[in-house]
Amino acid sequence: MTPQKTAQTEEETEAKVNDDSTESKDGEVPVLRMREALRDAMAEEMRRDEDVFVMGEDVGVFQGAFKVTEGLLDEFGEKRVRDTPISENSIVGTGVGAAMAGLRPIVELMTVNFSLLAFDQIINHAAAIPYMFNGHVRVPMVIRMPGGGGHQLGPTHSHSFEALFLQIPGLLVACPSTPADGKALLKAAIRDENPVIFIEHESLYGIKGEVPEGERVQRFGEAAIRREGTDVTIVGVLKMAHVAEKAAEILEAEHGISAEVIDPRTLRPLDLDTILESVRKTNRAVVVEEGWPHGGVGANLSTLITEQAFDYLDAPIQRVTGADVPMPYSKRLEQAAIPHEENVVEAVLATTEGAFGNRKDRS
Amino acid sequence: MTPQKTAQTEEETEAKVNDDSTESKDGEVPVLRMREALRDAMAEEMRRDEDVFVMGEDVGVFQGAFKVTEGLLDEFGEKRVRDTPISENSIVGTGVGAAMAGLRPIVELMTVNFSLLAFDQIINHAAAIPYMFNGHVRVPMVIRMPGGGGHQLGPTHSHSFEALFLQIPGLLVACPSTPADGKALLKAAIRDENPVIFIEHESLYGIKGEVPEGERVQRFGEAAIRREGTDVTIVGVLKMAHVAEKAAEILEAEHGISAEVIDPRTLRPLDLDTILESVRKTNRAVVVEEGWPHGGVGANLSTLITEQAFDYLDAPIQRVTGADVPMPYSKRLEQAAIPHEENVVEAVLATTEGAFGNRKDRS
Amino acid sequence: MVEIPDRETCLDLLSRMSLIRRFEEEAGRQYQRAKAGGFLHLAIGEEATIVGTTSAMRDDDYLIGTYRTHGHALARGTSADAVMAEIFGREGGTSGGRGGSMHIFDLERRFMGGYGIVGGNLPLAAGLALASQYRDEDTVTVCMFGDGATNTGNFGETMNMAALWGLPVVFLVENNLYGMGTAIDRHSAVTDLSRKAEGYGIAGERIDGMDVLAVRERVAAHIDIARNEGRPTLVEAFTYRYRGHSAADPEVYREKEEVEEWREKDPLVTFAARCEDEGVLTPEDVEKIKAEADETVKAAVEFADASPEPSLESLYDELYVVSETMGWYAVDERSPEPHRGEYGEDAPALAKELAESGAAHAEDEQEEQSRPGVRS
Amino acid sequence: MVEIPDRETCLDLLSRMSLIRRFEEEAGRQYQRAKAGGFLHLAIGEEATIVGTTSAMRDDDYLIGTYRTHGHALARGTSADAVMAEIFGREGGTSGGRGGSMHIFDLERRFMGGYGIVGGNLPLAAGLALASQYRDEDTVTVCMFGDGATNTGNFGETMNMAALWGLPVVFLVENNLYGMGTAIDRHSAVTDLSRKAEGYGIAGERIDGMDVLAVRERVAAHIDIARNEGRPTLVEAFTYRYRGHSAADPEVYREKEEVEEWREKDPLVTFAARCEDEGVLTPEDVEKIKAEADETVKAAVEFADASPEPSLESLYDELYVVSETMGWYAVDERSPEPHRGEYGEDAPALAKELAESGAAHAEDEQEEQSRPGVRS
Ligand SMILES: Cc1ncc(C[n+]2csc(CCOP(=O)(O)OP(=O)(O)O)c2C)c(N)n1
Ligand SMILES: Cc1ncc(C[n+]2csc(CCOP(=O)(O)OP(=O)(O)O)c2C)c(N)n1
Ligand SMILES: [Mg+2]
Ligand SMILES: [Mg+2]
Repeated sequence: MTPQKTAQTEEETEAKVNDDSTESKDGEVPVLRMREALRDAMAEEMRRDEDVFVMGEDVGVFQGAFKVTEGLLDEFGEKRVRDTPISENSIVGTGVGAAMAGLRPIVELMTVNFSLLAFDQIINHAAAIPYMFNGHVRVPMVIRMPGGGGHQLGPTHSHSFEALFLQIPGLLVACPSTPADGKALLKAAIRDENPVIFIEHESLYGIKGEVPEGERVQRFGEAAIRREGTDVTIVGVLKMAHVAEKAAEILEAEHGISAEVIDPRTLRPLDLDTILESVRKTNRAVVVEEGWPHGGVGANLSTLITEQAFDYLDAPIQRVTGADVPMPYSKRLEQAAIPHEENVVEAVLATTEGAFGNRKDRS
Repeated sequence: MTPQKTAQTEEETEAKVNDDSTESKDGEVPVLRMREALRDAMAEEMRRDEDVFVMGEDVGVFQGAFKVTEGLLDEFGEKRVRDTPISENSIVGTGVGAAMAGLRPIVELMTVNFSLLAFDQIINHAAAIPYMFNGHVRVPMVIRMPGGGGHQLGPTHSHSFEALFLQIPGLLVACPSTPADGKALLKAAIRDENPVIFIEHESLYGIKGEVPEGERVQRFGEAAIRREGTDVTIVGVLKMAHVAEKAAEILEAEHGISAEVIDPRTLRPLDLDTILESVRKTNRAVVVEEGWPHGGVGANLSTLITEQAFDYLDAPIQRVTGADVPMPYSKRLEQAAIPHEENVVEAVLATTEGAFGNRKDRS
Repeated sequence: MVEIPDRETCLDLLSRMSLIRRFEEEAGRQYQRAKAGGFLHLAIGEEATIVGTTSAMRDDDYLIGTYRTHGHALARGTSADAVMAEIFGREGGTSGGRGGSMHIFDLERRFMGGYGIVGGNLPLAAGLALASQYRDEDTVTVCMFGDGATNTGNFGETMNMAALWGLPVVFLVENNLYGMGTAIDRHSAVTDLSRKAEGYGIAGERIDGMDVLAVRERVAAHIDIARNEGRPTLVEAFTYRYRGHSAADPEVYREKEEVEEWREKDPLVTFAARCEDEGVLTPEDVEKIKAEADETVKAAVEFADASPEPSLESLYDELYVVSETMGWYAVDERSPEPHRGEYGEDAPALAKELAESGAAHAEDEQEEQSRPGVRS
Repeated sequence: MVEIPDRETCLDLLSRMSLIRRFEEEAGRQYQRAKAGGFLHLAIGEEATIVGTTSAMRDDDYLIGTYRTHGHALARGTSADAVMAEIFGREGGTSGGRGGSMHIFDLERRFMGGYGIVGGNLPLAAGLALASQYRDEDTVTVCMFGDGATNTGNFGETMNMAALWGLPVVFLVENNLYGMGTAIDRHSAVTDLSRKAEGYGIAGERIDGMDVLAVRERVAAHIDIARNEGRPTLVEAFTYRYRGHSAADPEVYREKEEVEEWREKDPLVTFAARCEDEGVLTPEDVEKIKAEADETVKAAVEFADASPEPSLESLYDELYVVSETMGWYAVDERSPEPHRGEYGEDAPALAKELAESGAAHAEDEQEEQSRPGVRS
């Protein structure tokens, strides 16, 4: 981005931020990028509630490392859009303290990778405090952080930590894959009384999608069926929800297999019911995630599904995961370490082995 | 412990540390407590290799918060038994740096709970460095830490983090349940070229067990069959290995069910073969862990077993886990949040439902 | 020397210190009787630092501390009943028995918690102070922590943020010369802790933490700076704990003589003596205060003993707020077969056995110690 | 002003600075051509700080730095070929393409790594220095990091430990006035960073990071303290980066005029001019040095371009050392069906699409920017 271009962008942004109906014409649903949808969620909630504020490294003057907070400083000023030093544990801790006093902080950690420095405040403080003090105090805060691989950011900058956070009682964990969900879930997270880990995906910031205007607030614990199908259930998280959809298209077109694609949207709480209902119909399941294979999102889901729907399963659940290595920088190796739709297709074929043949002509 | 008593204890310890054959009489295998076995492992390796040293909060003058390093300062001096400030991330980081320069640090984190402060150095540094620098440098260090509940230490001090660490490629994860394994695994960990997370259980420090003398080094990735059986496989980790054994006794005595009990001993690498072999024989499995239910050790194991032995399973694998809450302090609530042998028995009965009836009279 | 205040104030200060002293002694005793579990960290010797500080605070100021904060809550006015019941793990405790000795909490008195993680309360304090600033309230946060906590990463991070943002917070180090068993000169390169935040732009002052009047005066001055100049400061109260780090500490790391020396500065004895010397209080006053403290503590034990154990059904309570517009949260509900104990007091034999054998001090040869305990 | 050294030294200093400058410029260009991925942080403007420092070090001293350390490796003598190949993600790179631009490493030259986590290298430096001390070696560790890193928890923790243990380490802040887009007075309460570790017992000195001779002289003095007095110090080199934080930084946070002002202190230009003024080097020398740097960098690009991509089979290599006495480690081997990509360059369409659309700057309206990049 060139400096000239930036100025322009800021003006445009300003317009959007100040009037979120500008893009809606003739009842058409506005199309936004993920980062804009998230920004709008924050802006709307900040307008609605004086207690909501944003805090994090480079969220203000720099407009956010990934431009998600673009325009917020201009509209809300330094008090409510706070640049912080590089002090992850204390940034989160300061948010926890402020939340205990009744404010509603949105803390941005520049990426999930740096959340490792804040695990103590997240787990031993944010998550534990409400329970430990028997509900006498709450921690209504949101900790936003983008993660994932695919940009050649290498071994320290490409983590997927959904599976770490979903373990922790006291936290809620969201992982939106579409701009509409991004906005609606973030609004819900901001209004929620519990500490929310809000995981974004760096590769999804640029995707566009229809975002209904106004007060849509997405309840946590409600999965989305992205595509209906009858032969196999594919569950995909964050970017992998898209990979799953793409795989479903290939399966339909090339193998005549009808896949149902589910995006859980939140991992804690988890809408297991929707997934189980689907599996009871399809009798087969594949879980796709970008994280490491051991103890991952897929391992958790696979266990939960198997426990609850063992008798409905015609084959063991297949998992498609990232490789069991720190993410290598080399493009070739990185791509090899990340799941692609072909891998999902393979996994589906493995789980449906022989069951349907090539049913391309069937429907 | 009274001060007088302490002096005495130190002398005794001295003797043990300096001559580890003193307790062996007439070919009898010495019986040691877990903490003594661990201490002996460190002492023997420190004698063997000048590069091995111990570092951590109160490991020296105080003799270790749980007395595991008792006597080491006296024998090895301040250079090799280093008390540190309360600086978890930097303690681990200093260990990583020293290991990169060729030393072999044993870092003690006073408890697993404080490891949260060191997650960045553990995951983004210790685990990533060897891979990220293509093997040009290694991080031969051990990070010891005790955890677990049962002492009413409350929500910030009772964590079981096996399931967090086992996710991380680049780490090895050990979790010994007997003094013999404690010693042999710790010796292996110290000699290993990879960074090892060595998880101890606070409730097991006092247990006694036979510890063969000398150079027994337990390979990582070899599970132990604690008890042979034919009807169901119970896998238990750390303290839960003991709970599993106890449950097996009850099952035998009261229900005529023959349970095979397996202690994986290391979770990364994991000896899945031994577990699978058992499950292929018993066709049923229960996994017992103290940690939280979501994304836990049990979820991982259950998925791995189901994937590999789906056709051998007569029932879904049952998990027995800690409750999905930060550990409450109240004794009653804490006990309710921790698995007991009765829960394991229940789980086994659920998985064997109707299969064997009460076979007490059968054998 | 600080001028002695009026009789009312002296009565108040001495009463609170006496209550803490008696409470802590009794808590230690009850712990030996296994009425309490976990760790028990007593503040005996540090009463002047605690009471001097709280007496300089307004009711709407925030206080936040560590795992050694029974006394801090009491000094803020939390009932001895509720603190003792929390230590006993009972329903009548400050957190219904959920938090225990290390995690006392009293929102009403703006005692924002004891915390088990060393250094963990520092950023929380910054957050509380940020809330005051954000809302243009003139409340101040006082954050108390130990000498050992000044070595944590949170210390530097939080000092910098507080100074950078001009947060109304007083950081108060309870320098009792040891972090657990490690003497200050073995854990901190700079032992003049009042200087430790200068590099972050925070001025400091060392004060006599054994003199309740000195603490009260100086902390008041620092609170004033925070309240009226919007500037954080660091106060180092030089103090001492007479007991071990926790209930089961053999104290191999310090000499008996050192403890004895410090005992001569006993904050209760010296203050009572001065009050009598200067004719503000009579020996009868002092006796009466002690007797009242005895009474209160005795009643607290009775209350705690009578208070019921939390019910097993309450295990999942308060983990989440389930709001109308939100989905369900009870993750376990949907998790199949969470087979775990529902036994409480009747925990099966092995669990008990292990719990006992595992405690760091449950060496069976050490019969003289009547209860198992862990050290840290 | 520091006296000018002999011709050989001047040639050496200028050569190394020129190489870094040219290398960085070319790396930026190659990044625009999408030859490199991820983030690219250039040190243009900071060459005097880098080369002045390394020229004061012995070959067996350790150097450790950040994600902005192509130049540091080059200054230590790592071949431009290997650094460029690492940036290209190729087998011939310092880490075979595993680490990338942020994670350059050269054990042979004791460049102990670039690190992507701000502040992460500080405790590692303490560990390296501890190893020297432990083994009674007189090697010193120089740890370089940014102004922003002084706000991390690691800073305080590590300063204290290094001071407490008298570790032979020189902490060197490359104060370029910004942590990413945040100006120093907006991120650090104390902006005189040389003072920032005083509270931990570490004396500091601010030096002119744009003057290679000043850096060389003062760092030598600090290394001497570390080597001979076994005492850590903190050096604050006042410097500036002429380029954005990373390749895709619109630099909204600073004025063009400020950049222009600093450009007048260009460390290469001013040093070359002085060498010429004082008659130590001729204009031809300077030209020749530039030409050689051009050559070296051109060759490096060719080398990197020709270097093969790491093979897909190498994905799991070097993750673990599998020793004889140990069990197996390849966890994946036993993990069933690890269905994932084996596609490399031929990654399926959607992945590419997402990767591109997701990059923070892959706004399709911004055609003028030829490659997608992310900012931080
Ligand atoms: C982060 C962390 N590390 C270690 C511990 C274990 N621990 C509990 S108290 C303590 C000593 C703290 O000393 P200090 O800060 O001086 O406080 P004091 O106990 O003297 O009041 C330690 C190491 C802990 N609770 N938290
Ligand atoms: C712990 C951590 N937090 C945040 C980041 C993202 N980040 C990368 S560089 C940077 C700024 C660092 O500034 P400074 O230390 O001054 O170094 P400079 O880039 O100016 O050389 C930030 C915030 C990171 N890499 N690590
Ligand atoms: Mg102390
Ligand atoms: Mg900088």
